[in-house]
Amino acid sequence: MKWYQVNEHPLEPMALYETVRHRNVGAVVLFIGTVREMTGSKQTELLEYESYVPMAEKMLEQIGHEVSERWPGALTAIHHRIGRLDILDEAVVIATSSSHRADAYEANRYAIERIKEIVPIWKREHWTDGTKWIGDQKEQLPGRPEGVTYS
Amino acid sequence: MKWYQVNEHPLEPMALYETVRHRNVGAVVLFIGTVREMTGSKQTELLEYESYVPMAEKMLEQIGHEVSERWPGALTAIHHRIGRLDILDEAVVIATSSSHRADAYEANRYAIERIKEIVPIWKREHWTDGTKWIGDQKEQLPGRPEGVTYS
Amino acid sequence: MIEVLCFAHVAEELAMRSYTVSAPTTIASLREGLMERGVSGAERLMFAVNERYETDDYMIEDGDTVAVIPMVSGG
Amino acid sequence: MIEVLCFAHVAEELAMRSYTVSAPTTIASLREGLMERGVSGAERLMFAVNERYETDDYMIEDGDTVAVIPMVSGG
Repeated sequence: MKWYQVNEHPLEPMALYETVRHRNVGAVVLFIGTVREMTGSKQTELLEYESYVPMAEKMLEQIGHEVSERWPGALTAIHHRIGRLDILDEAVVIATSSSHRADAYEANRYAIERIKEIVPIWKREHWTDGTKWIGDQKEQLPGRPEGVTYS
Repeated sequence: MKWYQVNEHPLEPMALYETVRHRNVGAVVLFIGTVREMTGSKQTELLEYESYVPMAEKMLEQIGHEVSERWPGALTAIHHRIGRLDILDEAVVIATSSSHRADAYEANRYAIERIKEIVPIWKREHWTDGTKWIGDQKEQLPGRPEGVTYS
Repeated sequence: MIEVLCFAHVAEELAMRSYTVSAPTTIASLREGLMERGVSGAERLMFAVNERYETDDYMIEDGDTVAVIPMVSGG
Repeated sequence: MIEVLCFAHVAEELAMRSYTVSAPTTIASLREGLMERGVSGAERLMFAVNERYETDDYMIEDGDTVAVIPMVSGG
């Protein structure tokens, strides 16, 4: 099982769970992002995810390193699905483990926020009244996304 | 699948995950508490959980109600295992779901904290150098645990 | 009669899973009994009557089920 | 030659998944090219060279692979 993976296959949350378990883990947190139908009054029909896969997997691995620097001993595995996803399908699974629960929760939440900052994956919403690439117009500043440094 | 359950059977995280999913869920958080071997320099050989089961299941259900009052629309399912548990066994699984991730994370963490306050389940540590019921001597005040009110 | 259920270290120290007392009584009175029997931390124990937490002045009636609740440690 | 990869709305607006430019060049120069072709939000696009984020003054050499990175939206 790869720890960091981006591809078109259905996700397996329990496989990621098994990846981050070991004898001194007391807490595992799994985050599973699923495709939901309604956002306010807008109805989603399907989502389309596209990625620059080799770089995306590197960035996921970087997030894993950031986690283990911030929460020593914490482990992180992340799989993101791409392609066409229907309502209820799983788009991302993040598994974090630690000896104590506070770290597992915080590490997990950190990972999903970082995915939304630095991992080259793009989502196109297909609503009943049109389609749109999300995040394509505003907010981004040119340069490196915050916190990305190289050794 | 019961939403709130305390018994001796091995836990099934994915069954709880399925319980809290529906078409308008965008985020599911699972917490899985497992038996770890080392706590500092103390080595655990096994854990023994005991419960006042009917009341414990009622208290888990109350936690579910508290969650849905605090995070409207959030769903919670909780199973706690009791009896003799070995290293790596799962003691508790909490599944929370919401349309957005912040609520699913916060609801999940709230639930585990409340379990440790109000649910009549007791853990006995079997270390290599002795046994002890955890939480048996200090901190507790007589009366109702904080936040327990009846309508 | 009132049935009193015991758990964890209380059951262990008393070497009993339950005992019965005559109705009516109060939680305060049950607590005193446990102190007299030398149950450790008896002054801090919680009690549930019919699966609800109740406080020391609660009057327990015939047929009620009482549980002595040491500090919980699930999760 | 330098290969430039395009994704999401950039690929859609250009109707191309990739294009090539002559080496050497800079990210600033690629950005200008995208602005000229009318790519929306070109002034805010990020760029990666050989799968690392780099800034506008970065000098791109022969054989490098560049990716134009619109604001990400995974998760």
